[in-house]
Amino acid sequence: MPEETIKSFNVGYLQVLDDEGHADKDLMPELSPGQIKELYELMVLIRAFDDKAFKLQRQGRLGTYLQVKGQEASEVGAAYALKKGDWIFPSGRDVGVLITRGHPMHMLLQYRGGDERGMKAPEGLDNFPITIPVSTHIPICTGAAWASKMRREDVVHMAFFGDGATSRADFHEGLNFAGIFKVPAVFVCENNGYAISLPRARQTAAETLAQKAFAYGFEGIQVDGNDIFAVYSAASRAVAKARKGDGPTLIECVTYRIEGHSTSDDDSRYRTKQEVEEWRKKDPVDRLEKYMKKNKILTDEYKQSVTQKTRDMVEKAVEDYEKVPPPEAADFFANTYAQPTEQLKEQMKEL
Amino acid sequence: MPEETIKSFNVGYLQVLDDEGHADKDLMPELSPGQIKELYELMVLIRAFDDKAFKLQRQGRLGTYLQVKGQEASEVGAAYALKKGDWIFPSGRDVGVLITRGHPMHMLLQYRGGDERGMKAPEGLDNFPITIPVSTHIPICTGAAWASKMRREDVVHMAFFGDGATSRADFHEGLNFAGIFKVPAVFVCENNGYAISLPRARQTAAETLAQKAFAYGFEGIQVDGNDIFAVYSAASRAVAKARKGDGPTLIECVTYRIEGHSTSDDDSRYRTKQEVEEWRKKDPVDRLEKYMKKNKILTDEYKQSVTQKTRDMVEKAVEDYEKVPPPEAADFFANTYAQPTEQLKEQMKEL
Amino acid sequence: MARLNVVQAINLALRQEMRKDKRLIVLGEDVGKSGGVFRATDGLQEEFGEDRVVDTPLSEVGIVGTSIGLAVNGMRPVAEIQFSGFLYSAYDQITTHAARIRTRSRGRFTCPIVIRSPYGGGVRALELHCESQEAILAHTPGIKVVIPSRPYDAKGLLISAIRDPDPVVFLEPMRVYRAIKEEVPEEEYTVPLGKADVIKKGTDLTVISWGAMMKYTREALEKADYNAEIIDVRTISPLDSETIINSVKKTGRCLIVHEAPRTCGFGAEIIAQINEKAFLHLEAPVERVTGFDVPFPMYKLENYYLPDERRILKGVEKVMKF
Amino acid sequence: MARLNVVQAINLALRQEMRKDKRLIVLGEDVGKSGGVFRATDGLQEEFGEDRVVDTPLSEVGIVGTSIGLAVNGMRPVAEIQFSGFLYSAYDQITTHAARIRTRSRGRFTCPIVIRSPYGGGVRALELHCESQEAILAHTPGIKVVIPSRPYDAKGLLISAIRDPDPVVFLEPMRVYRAIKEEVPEEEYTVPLGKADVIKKGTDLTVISWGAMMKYTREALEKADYNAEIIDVRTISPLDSETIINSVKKTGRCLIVHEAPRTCGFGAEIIAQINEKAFLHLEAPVERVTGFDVPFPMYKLENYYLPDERRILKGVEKVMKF
Ligand SMILES: Cc1ncc(C[n+]2csc(CCOP(=O)(O)OP(=O)(O)O)c2C)c(N)n1
Ligand SMILES: Cc1ncc(C[n+]2csc(CCOP(=O)(O)OP(=O)(O)O)c2C)c(N)n1
Ligand SMILES: [Mg+2]
Ligand SMILES: [Mg+2]
Repeated sequence: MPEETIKSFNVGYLQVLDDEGHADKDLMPELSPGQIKELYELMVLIRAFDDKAFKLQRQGRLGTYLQVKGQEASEVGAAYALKKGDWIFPSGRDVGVLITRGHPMHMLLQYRGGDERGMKAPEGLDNFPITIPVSTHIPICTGAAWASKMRREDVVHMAFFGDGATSRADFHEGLNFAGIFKVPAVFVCENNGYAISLPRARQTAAETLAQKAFAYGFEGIQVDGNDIFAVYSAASRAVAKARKGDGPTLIECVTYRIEGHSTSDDDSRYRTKQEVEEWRKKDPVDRLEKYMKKNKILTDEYKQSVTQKTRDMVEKAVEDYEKVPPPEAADFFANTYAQPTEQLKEQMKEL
Repeated sequence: MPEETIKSFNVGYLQVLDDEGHADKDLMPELSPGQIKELYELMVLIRAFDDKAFKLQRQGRLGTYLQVKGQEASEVGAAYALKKGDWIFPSGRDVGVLITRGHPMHMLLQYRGGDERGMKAPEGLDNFPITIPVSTHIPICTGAAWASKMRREDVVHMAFFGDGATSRADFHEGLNFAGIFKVPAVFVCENNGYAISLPRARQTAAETLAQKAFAYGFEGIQVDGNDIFAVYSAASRAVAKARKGDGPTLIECVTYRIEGHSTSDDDSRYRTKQEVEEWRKKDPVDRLEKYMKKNKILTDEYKQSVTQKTRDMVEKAVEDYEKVPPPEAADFFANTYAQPTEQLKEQMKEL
Repeated sequence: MARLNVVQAINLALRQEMRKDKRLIVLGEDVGKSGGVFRATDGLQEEFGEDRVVDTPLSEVGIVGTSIGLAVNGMRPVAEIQFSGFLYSAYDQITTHAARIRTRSRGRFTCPIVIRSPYGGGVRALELHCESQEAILAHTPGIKVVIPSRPYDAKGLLISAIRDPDPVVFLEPMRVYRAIKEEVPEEEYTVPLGKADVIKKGTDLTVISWGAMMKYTREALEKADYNAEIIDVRTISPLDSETIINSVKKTGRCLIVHEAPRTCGFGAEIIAQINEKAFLHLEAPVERVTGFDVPFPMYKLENYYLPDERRILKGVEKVMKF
Repeated sequence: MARLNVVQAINLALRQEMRKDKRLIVLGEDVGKSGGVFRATDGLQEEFGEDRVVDTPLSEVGIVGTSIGLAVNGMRPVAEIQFSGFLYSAYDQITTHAARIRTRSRGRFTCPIVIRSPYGGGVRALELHCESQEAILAHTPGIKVVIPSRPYDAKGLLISAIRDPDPVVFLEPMRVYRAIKEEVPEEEYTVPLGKADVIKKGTDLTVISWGAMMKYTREALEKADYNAEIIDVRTISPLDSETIINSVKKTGRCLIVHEAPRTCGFGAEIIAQINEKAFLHLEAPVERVTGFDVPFPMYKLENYYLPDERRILKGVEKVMKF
């Protein structure tokens, strides 16, 4: 119908590593073998943590837990592109992001064990607490990034959210502000195929989520979210762009949630085993391993040592978690305001 | 940065009539001279109404009023593409839409005179009441359109809103639902350059508002909103598409608000006289007149008769408005619920 | 007659009304294929198809906004908001449109929607999954607010809500979704909106509650040494003041139990009305046992936050010993 | 000392605090170039530049959400919501984040924002431009709610709100934006949050109000035959219960005037507290003169909706003659 085209947009897609572990040399980001190992170890650690957390939940030692399995490349690859002093804004599934960013694992368990204190980021770590209401942390990320821009700091802010989040108010208004005020933010959408039972194709009629960035006047790109190099590459470039003052980027990581939505979900109601099996073949950890083997960065010994080391770290975290004394009721009175109100002082007596 | 383009989008622009009243024959929509006269008379009527309403406000005979002057082509052109039985969802400025759709003018004055009863659409006219909170009627339009689709009715739903509305939650969620459920809706964005004092370029970093449709997987088009033929043409095509079951369209009409935002606005604070003057040259009524003269549809006599007739109609509306008895307080008790609650029955006694 | 829990009773009500009324559609996040995160809509999509039981995008403004449009244009939508904590973002649509369309158009357009939402705490849920917003909704003229406390009422009240010509927010106490089973007639029946239920006659004091707290209040009262008249409010708005006032006039003493924060909770409104209409009958201040004025804590602390037997019985003592 | 109206006092407070504190920024719709639709931010952009006085998109979630982010990351945003009727859509951000960040992060992150918004009716405004939501906000733990009724307090309370370490919603009664002028010191001063103001001592009854209703209540009381003690609540949350209770203990009678709908209005909470803490001193039921339980009507009917002299005096009579 248009009579004259006044503007055109392209949605780009980036994959570096294929399912067989071949990397495209031209597209390969600069990463030393040591760094690749670091990425690998993080992914293995996160997977070990994730498996353990699931088991703890099944044993009644943890509350509802959202598994991240299958999404490790998206979470590690993006968060790894940040440096100390940068901020992250994670959502409920993003233990991978938090672990990459140094949030103590026993505190993550503590949080999932129903204790807010687990979300108190240690001083020096600008990890915004996990946000449960989907997408509502996005404008907060924009605002925090804006503050950094106002103070001319060299700080980048990265928000993580799912495909479902893109349908909500806060995504829209948060990204629009980010575009207008050109803030140093990177928006990482982990499109894991589902929002609980809703398949991505029913979430929005848009062909990609990346293209939603055009509505806000900045760049969106889709990447293979099970390809750690593609995610890292796109995230690094977006982070560099943000640091330069060239504004925000939306990165859509196409990945897959291998387990149910949460420990209370029955995914057989809305997807087939076969679909899950197809995606297992694209497993991000396996894929990186294949690459590392081919490139002689991974030996059997090394692999075994990583398995052992990460398992120990997770066990240690569980121990520490179970040693944390339970919170006290007075705690919630103390933290509602800087100073408890008269009402709260009175109510505290009812405990 | 993208390594592979997986999707491309083009934003189209449509203009049929230039500032001098030349129409592009190939693009000219099918309209008989009688229909063109009808469009012209509506635009003249709306302008007469608008001027009068402004004066009434200044005389204290009307409350806050939002002038539509300069946007007549956008409002008439779009609404004219509908047929009886279709629905409209207007926002605060859209008296032009309502008049085109047969909403009695004295009731529009009544409404602006602080009396909700003016928004009670006469039976048979599916004119949803004016919505004051910007953009909040958009998902309602989507829902109403969805109902028509469910019942397989031949009914199209058209929502009108400004450039400012595109930044809000309801625009986003309403259009996303429209895309997913492929409802028979047409979204008409009257981009009149400002949201009160905020220029369009500060509303969003997106180069056009039309491109926001891509985020929802359907078509967006930008048209010259002061060109009645372009607006009508784009609207007719969108309406026809909706009727066929091919889903929604976003139409961005690029127009200009010639007067202040409302009768309480001082536009000299945020724009220059010169800018306004430039836009006066693109006046939609003048432009159509030039075309009609060139094409011998408009004579001086005819023009005078239209001026006279519309002035009379407006005067009659003012008379009727001022004859309406004031609403009674009991009225708001009666219309809060289908049946007043016990609380309301009791409270009514306090009047 | 089958013994059903609250979720099953709701499911049955939806099913029966959908069979009767073609205009009725159910929409929300995960209500279709998955049958709802609590299975309240289980099996409905199989029976009524994808057009009438609709999985929507993750979009509360969209769900409520389009429901309003559906209702205005002749449908009877029953929308689910997955947890009432996510109702906040749709509250604008509720108060700006659902509650006002009748007035704004002087009855030309109306908005017969039902918004169902699991509500309240006590199930070790995540943050923002435990909210109690009945007072906010009761302060919103133009909508009705209903909270069943047991399976029988859940079915009967939901059918009434669906048939009501005005918007109804229907809050379902998660904590008793499966904790109570009782006989629920297979045939359809209604429980009227706007009527409280005197679930036990008594003479010493009136105890008022609603939602999940009803169960725990009843259980606590079994251990009290007094003969309490117990009232289940059921409809928060419009409130059945008459039943409450008559009871308090009789007993002269009253305790209110709710889990929402105390300040400006619905308990305050009940006290205000008792003050206005039963002042001379009162022998003691009306007492509130409520959640505290803090954000609902994560689950390690929720049992401190929620009124429990100890606090309820202390409240009883306070009212009786005054 | 200059005689200022409420808008001017607010403007002065903002200007002085911006001069003192570089972290303070003002943002909202039309606050910059146009100086705010009521001119509350007039001249600020000239003085402080576009980076500190920011015209935002038409986006209430965006305004409040980014303000929270700004605050969490060290700034002191003062956000304007153009009319409090448009606060509804941002309420999710307020309750979900602003009110909870301190608890959620156990003090690691805090949210010192101020959300200013013109509020209430009586100025022949459009629909949804006349809302009174103080009760809803007071039912939201984690935020503070402040409502000045006159220029002196407007300045002093706003400065306190800006310096407060927690989020404050600051509701500005439009109806008295320009209707009251009084001496307002040029130098900076604070009026403490959480303290009510006994604006007139009296013995016969206690009359409690806030916001615009304060002026009309005072004026009405001048025509009453009783010696009323008049209290301006000023901070709705946290409430200064002590001042109220002490007064009611002294007078034994109380009238509350507010323009929000009655049911679950803030009047109910005050009554509940009086019931709890001054029960034995009460000689009559506490009376409420309030808006009705209907959506705020368009302006032809607003004077019927709003409490006026006649209704206030009737309320006084009712309390006194009981
Ligand atoms: C505003 C809101 N609505 C609903 C929910 C319930 N809920 C939790 S996670 C989820 C799906 C999220 O999907 P997506 O954004 O794709 O993230 P994913 O879980 O796939 O990582 C839903 C509906 C919520 N937490 N917040
Ligand atoms: C949700 C909301 N926020 C703020 C306002 C106040 N307001 C009324 S009109 C307007 C500007 C609207 O701009 P636009 O959408 O471009 O429409 P226009 O007035 O230009 O026709 C604003 C901010 C409102 N009515 N609703
Ligand atoms: Mg997902
Ligand atoms: Mg505009």
